[in-house]
Amino acid sequence: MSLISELTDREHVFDFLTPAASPVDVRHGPILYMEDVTVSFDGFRAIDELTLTINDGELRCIIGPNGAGKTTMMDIITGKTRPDTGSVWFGSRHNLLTMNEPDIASLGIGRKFQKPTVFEALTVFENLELAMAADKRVFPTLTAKLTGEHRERIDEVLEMTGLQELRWRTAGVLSHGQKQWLEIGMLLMQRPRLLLVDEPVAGMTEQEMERTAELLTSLAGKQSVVVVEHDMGFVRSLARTVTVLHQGSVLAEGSMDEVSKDPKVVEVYLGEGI
Amino acid sequence: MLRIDGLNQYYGESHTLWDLDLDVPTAKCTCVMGRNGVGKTTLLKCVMGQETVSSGQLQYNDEVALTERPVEDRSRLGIGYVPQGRQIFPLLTVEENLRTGLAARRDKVRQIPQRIYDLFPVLHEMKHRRGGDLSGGQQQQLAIGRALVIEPRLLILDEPGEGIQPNIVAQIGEVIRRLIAEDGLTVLLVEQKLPFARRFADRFAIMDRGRRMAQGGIDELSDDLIKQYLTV
Amino acid sequence: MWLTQPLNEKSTRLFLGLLGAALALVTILHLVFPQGHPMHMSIYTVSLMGKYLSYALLAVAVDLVWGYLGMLSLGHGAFFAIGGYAMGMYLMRQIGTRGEYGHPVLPDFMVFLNWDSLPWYWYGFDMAWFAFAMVLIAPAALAMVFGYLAFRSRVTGVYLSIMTQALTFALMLAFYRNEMGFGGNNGFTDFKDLLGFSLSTDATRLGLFIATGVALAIGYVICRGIVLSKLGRVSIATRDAEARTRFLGYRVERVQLFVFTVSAMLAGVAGALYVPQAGIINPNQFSPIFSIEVVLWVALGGRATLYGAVIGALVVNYAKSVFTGIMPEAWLFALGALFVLVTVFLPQGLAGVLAKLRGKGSDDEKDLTEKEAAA
Amino acid sequence: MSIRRWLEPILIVCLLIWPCMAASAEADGQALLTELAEAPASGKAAAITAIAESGDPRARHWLQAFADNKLSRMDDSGRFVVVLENRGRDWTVEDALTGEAIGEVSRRNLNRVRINNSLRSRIGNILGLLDLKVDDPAKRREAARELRGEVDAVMAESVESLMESAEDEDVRDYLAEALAIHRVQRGDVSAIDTLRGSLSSEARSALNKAASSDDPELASAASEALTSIEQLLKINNAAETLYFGLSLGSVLALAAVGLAITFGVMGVINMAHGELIMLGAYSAWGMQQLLPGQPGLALVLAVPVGFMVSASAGIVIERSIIQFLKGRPLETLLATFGVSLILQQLVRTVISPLNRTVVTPEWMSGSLMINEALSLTFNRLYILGFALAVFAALLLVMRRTRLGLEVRAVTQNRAMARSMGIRATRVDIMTFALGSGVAGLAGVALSQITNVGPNLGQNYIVDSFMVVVFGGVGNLLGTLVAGLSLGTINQLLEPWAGAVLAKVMVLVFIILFIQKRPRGLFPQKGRAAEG
Amino acid sequence: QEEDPIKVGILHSLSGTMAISESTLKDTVMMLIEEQNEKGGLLGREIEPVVVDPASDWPLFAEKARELLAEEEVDVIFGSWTSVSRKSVLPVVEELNGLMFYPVQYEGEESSKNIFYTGAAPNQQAIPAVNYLMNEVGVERWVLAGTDYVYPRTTNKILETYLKNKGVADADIMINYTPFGHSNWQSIVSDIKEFGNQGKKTAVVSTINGDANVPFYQELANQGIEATDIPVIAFSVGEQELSGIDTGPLVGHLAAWNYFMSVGTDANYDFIDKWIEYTGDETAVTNDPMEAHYIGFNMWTRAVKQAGTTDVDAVEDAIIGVTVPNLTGGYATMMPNHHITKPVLIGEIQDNGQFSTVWQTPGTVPGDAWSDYLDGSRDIISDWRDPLNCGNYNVAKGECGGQQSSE
Ligand SMILES: Nc1ncnc2c1ncn2[C@@H]1O[C@H](COP(=O)(O)OP(=O)(O)OP(=O)(O)O)[C@@H](O)[C@H]1O
Ligand SMILES: Nc1ncnc2c1ncn2[C@@H]1O[C@H](COP(=O)(O)OP(=O)(O)OP(=O)(O)O)[C@@H](O)[C@H]1O
Ligand SMILES: [Mg+2]
Ligand SMILES: [Mg+2]
Repeated sequence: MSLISELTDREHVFDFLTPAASPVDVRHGPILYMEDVTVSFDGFRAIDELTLTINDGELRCIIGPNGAGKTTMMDIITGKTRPDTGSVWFGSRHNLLTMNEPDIASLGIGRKFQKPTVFEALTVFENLELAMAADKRVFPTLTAKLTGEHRERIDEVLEMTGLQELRWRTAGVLSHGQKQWLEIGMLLMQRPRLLLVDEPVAGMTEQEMERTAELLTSLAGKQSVVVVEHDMGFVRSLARTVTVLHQGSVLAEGSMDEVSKDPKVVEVYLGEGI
Repeated sequence: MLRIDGLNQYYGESHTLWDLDLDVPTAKCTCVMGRNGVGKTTLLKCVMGQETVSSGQLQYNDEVALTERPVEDRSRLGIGYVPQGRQIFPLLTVEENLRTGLAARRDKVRQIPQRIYDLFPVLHEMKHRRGGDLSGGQQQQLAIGRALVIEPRLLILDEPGEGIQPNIVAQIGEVIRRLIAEDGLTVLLVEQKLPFARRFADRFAIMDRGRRMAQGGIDELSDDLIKQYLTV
Repeated sequence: MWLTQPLNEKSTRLFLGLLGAALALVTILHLVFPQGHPMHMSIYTVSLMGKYLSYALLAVAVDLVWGYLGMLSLGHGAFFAIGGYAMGMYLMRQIGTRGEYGHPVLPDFMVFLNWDSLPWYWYGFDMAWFAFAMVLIAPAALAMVFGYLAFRSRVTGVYLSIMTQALTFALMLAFYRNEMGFGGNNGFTDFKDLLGFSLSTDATRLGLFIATGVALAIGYVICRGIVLSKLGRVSIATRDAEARTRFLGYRVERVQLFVFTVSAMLAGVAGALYVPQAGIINPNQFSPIFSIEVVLWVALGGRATLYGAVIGALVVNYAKSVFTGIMPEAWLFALGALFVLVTVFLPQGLAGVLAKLRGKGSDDEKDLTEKEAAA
Repeated sequence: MSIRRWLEPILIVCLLIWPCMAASAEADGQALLTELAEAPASGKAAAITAIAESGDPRARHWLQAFADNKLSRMDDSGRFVVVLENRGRDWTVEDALTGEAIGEVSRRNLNRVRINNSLRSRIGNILGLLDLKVDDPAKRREAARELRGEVDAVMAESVESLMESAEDEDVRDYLAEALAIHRVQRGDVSAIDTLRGSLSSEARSALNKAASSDDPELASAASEALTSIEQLLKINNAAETLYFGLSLGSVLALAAVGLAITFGVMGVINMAHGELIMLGAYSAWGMQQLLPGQPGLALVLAVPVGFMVSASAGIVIERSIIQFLKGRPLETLLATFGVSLILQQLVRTVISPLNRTVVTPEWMSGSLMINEALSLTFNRLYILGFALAVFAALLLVMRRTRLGLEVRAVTQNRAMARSMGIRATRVDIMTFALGSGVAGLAGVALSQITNVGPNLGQNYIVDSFMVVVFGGVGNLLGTLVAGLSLGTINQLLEPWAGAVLAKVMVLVFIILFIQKRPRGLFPQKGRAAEG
Repeated sequence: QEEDPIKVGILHSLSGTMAISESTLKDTVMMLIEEQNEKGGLLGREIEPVVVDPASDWPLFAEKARELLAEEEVDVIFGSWTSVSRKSVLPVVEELNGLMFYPVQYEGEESSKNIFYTGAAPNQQAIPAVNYLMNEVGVERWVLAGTDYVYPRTTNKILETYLKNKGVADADIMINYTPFGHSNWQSIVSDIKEFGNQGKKTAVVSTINGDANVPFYQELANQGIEATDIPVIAFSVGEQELSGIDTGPLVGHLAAWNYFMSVGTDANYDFIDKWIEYTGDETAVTNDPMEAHYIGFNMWTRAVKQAGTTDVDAVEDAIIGVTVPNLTGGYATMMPNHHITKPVLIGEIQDNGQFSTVWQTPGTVPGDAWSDYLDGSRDIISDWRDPLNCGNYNVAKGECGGQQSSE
């Protein structure tokens, strides 16, 4: 029915005629704005009236105990999970709750998953090629050509992620850590306005952690970054605002030092020691 | 407890482990380190029998040649395994996930030891939730709990702290130490995070490109070695 | 242009070369050597090969969606049959007054079931251009409607497979009904001529054979073009991690719909070429078992290698023709054993054997390296 | 009025006084039977009456044999014989007059005394009246029931007296109804009252006729009575449709249940599932061949045997093929399709391409009569119960036993399951054997309602996949609910859409339904399922 | 002198759904050939059977027919069962000018120069059966139940017209179609029961095909419908089908054929003996299509002898008018319309899977290619003799219909 009315509506602008993504409007401040978001699974409240804003160009760390709802929060932002109540805005123009995953992705929200997910049958190079910012509609994709510029970009990212030598390997045979890097690489190829990075350094050596931290810091400013991590050393090295989630809502917020002194945070999350 | 001699392994054409020797002494925690993709996980899989070995010896408990035993027997011999990437059974409930380990126990215990719930209260709380619904860290806890259900003599851990909140990571370390001290448990650990390794391991071994490059007591782990093998 | 890309590729050139050579050889064997000569190829064999080639085109269509998009369609026979019916309707209208009852408009089966006029959906099929257009449009329309519904709500995996099966099963039952106006169980037979050429002459048969070969070549190039394009890689990405592809900003359902529809159209063309050569189209072509068989050809030839699909279709159908003749009582044993043995011993299908013989690794990997080297 | 009608009173009287009648001079049996054999079609009735009238103690036996098509005459000797065994070229017979066994006689030598349906129903009436007097109350009741619609003017009186003397209430009711029907047929308005509320087809048939009669009073009374019956009928029809639906559904569910395990749980696209069902059905046939004359016992024994046969076949398939296809689920489609072709042709070559006869035991034929308009056929009732029992047992196995847990663990992550000490190979074998065995059980049940032949499996394979998927892959309960609901929908649609369209509509319904629930009725929910 | 053997093609499915019916026909022809060879062959030449398996796959029928005629160059084909397989083969046989004998009762509305129809046309089965029910049994209400394909459709159409001509009201005819292999008869049987409850004698005329019959009869029995209440007369249920059914519940239901295994003639007994010997199966049954092949084969050998050659055109000319004994004690003659004369028998099913004849036409009935009860074909006749030499001559228009007489 809706299809018919869509077809007969003269005013209607078909999706495939509209430009891929209209610009994000950040004149009024935050790039991401979540308010009173609640999600429950079979009665269990994974996110509980969460309110959170991320400013344009900000690098924000989110920490919190296992099961605090960090990944779920990212699921909501990227359209994977629909909240029961609340609102989520990207800039001041886009209501993310009315959009589906590809639309949100083409708005410029990129994501690295907690469990690395890459296209196992494709090579590292192809994985990056697919992630590249481009017109992702069907026919443009069919006729897309890889220009020199694109290649350079891919080479650049390969270098950044240390995967040059593996570029023709199928992604399925990579080790865990290598997949992590590949996913980060894919995120970079997308050139998103907002990066959601879930546990980027799990399985990385100290050195690599440093490199990752540098990378993320260098992105901040141009792009907004949200990082979830359990490695306190890493979070500290990013040295930005930290938000602590607990049982689906914000427990504390501030600099790393402030937060790590908060007794509640110490109790539920940090513990003594490290 | 476990002695590895001249281990070679191939993924199809590509030679991954090269003449690898490794000693895992009883009632000690041995930590294997190395950069991404050097073959740490592969080594552990060989011990568990998840990958086939092309040559070399795996001597368990001085008498058992592991390579001659079917995969299922290894857990019955008392080897517990926490793989990288959790590998829990996503559609089984948390409790059922734990119960899978009971098959390997020789003492006919058919109850999940209370100890595990004490260690990871969240598992008790979420007993009836499907494993796949848990958060990443909860899954990791489940994976460790599941390995402990069989009351292992040798516990193999592949980056166990990954994705787990700091206080629980510390707690896991503590428990490992306690088991080593009280029950004489042997631990083979793969870990990238130096502080953790330094704090909880007794011995270390460093791998590079499928070969073991160095080993020794954890205090012998020098900055030189770290620089040479653990940085890019 | 994405369509020219495969032409630069070695394997496609090889395929087209072989196909062209085969077409030429058959034509020569048939035309040059006189009847009775041991080298002569009878028109019976030529037609048989024509049918195999149309099956091969169908197999290529199935491989496109199964091998590269990960959709195991157990209902592609439906598109094949619809294309075939469109062609059949044209052929029926061409009979004109030469039917048993000599009715100028109505086909025989309508006359004796007392239809008094042609149903509306038969209009236009007396014109070749219309019928040929319908060969493409009808399967495409069905694929679009079905695909739109299914992909929109993210039906995947076995659910999709079984839905395609339900689709073809429902169509089969519907077409069996005489009220549908498609001749019921008997379908259409006794065709007279096509575009004015009598179907019972050898020349027309040879022409049909060559046309089928050309259609297969074009279909192959189209599929190869899609596979080699970025869209092809998006398809593979979709196959392996559909959700992840969405998070990269690809509208997965549209990619699926596009590839599925293209595949359905190719299947329709295959059906349309099959019908005049087989001399009959009936609802059996809609039967789920037929569609499953098509999948088997692809699997046997080697999934996700388009030429494998072609090999599979040719081998199985040739085996079927031969076995039903030389061992009528036991050919099912032979065919069954063939399926079992190939799966157990040749995991990559027959194409895998070829690839091994050529001493190379996975086909796609190699192609890429080649492409990279060329660039 | 034919001559038969005139002879009736004599016959009836004769029959009724038969027991107390002293054996009169023994009529010549040979003559009576010769008359029966040689009379032209129109004269046969008289010959029957003559036999019944003769008072010969063997008369009942002769008539019964005649009705059963077993009365023959030997060409050479002209002797009348009763055929005892009539299969093959030589038949076993006994002398009709002396009862002496003759043994095997070539069929060429036997000349059957021809009978047809109208004679048969005549004999039935005669024998029925006799049965009204027998001791067995069930038989009496049955005879009284059968009398409805058969009473005519000459019988009425005797039936009436029988009714008055009948002790059994049911018998009396039946006879009263029989009389009322007779009266209505004759145009007696007052009798309509008795028929009000009766659901029997004979009563309705009489009322229908009366409603279209010329007598306005009779017609209006009859149609009024009919409308009240219609109401009752509607309710009964609804119940009947529901039952039809459930029973069709139970067949679907039963056929699918094995697949719910091999495909749903293990992930093997088992195209040979249909043939495993077929093996079960052939086991039922085989058991009946082994135990001739005891079809019921054979069928009961076929349940374990069918399970074992199919389970063994399953084990062979698993060991020889499936085990090499670990991690390649789609290729199991190819291999098992090959297996299915081989099994079909094997049965065709070894047994026969023809269908085999599976006898329905006594206790499974007929129907359970709830009331005159609603009766539940036994075979389907049993199958419904059997299906529920099978599902209950399976659910128990999968939910409560260690095997169930291990199966699920192995299918979800094989390598890890083995590392947990689960013997994956054994689990595979047992699961596949279980799934196959259950398919065999389905086959045993299906042997009671459909052809047992090489194509049996083909007819169920598509539906089975449909049911499993509709219910949600991997969910046994879903399979049951899916089967039952699809069956019910089909039966609800069938009356107004016809069998073919109803099926098409059900398929379209499934397609549309899956749009709404892309993972079946009972989907796996949560993160894990979304991958 | 040493000559090439005469080749006889056998085109019957040995696998797939139709194998159940067709494989015995293959054996029948094999047996007849063997017998003929024992008698010294034909024209002094040996007969060689060429068996292929069209596997119940209709396009494959056409392909195999072409193989037989073009590659194997057989002189005659015995084959096909279903209408669609015949329709599929027909253009091939006509194009290559072959000769085919088709042994199964069918819907008529066809007459090909190259095909000889030895099975019954509707007027040799359906019409007499209905006459029997109407006149002998007194049936007034009719259920025409069939599988949804062309044979039942046509037959029912003919019967409907016929019944209406005889004054049966619309409301007294119920027509019902089911798909192939239909197995769930519950509601249909319940409807039939209801339909029969209206106070008039009711009968079911069944053109239900193949495997759907078993569940149908079973459901009838279970819902308590006996042959004495509502008899079913079937046109597609023969001894072969019955051999796979528990006949207990079916006793008394009817079938109309041109032959029953139980017919007590010597010719038939001999045939049965030979068949049992040939198959080595004491319980083997014979049926109507087998008799049709028996007649067809004998007609063909007779015609070849008359013509002195196996040349198709010569045999076609010679065979018209050939008369051979059938198995029921009469004679079958090949008519100019390529159909033969047959007696019509009505039989009741017995508990041993046999039919006992209850009625039979006094003489034989010639097969009518074009039904007199269908509008479209009333005016069409078929006569393959000169001068007409036409399969569908329209007497009203005075011209040979679409299918031109082939030279
Ligand atoms: N589909 C679901 N069904 C039931 N519970 C769920 C579901 N998805 C998430 N949960 C629960 O919601 C809570 C939040 O999960 P989430 O993955 O967001 O945690 P997290 O903060 O990312 O934790 P971690 O640091 O361990 O990754 C967890 O307790 C988890 O068990
Ligand atoms: N299944 C496979 N097939 C082929 N190569 C593989 C496969 N699995 C791993 N490899 C390769 O083997 C090497 C060792 O992998 P492994 O997973 O053992 O590394 P790792 O040391 O555990 O690394 P990480 O720290 O990232 O977990 C890597 O280069 C990887 O690409
Ligand atoms: Mg998380
Ligand atoms: Mg690793």
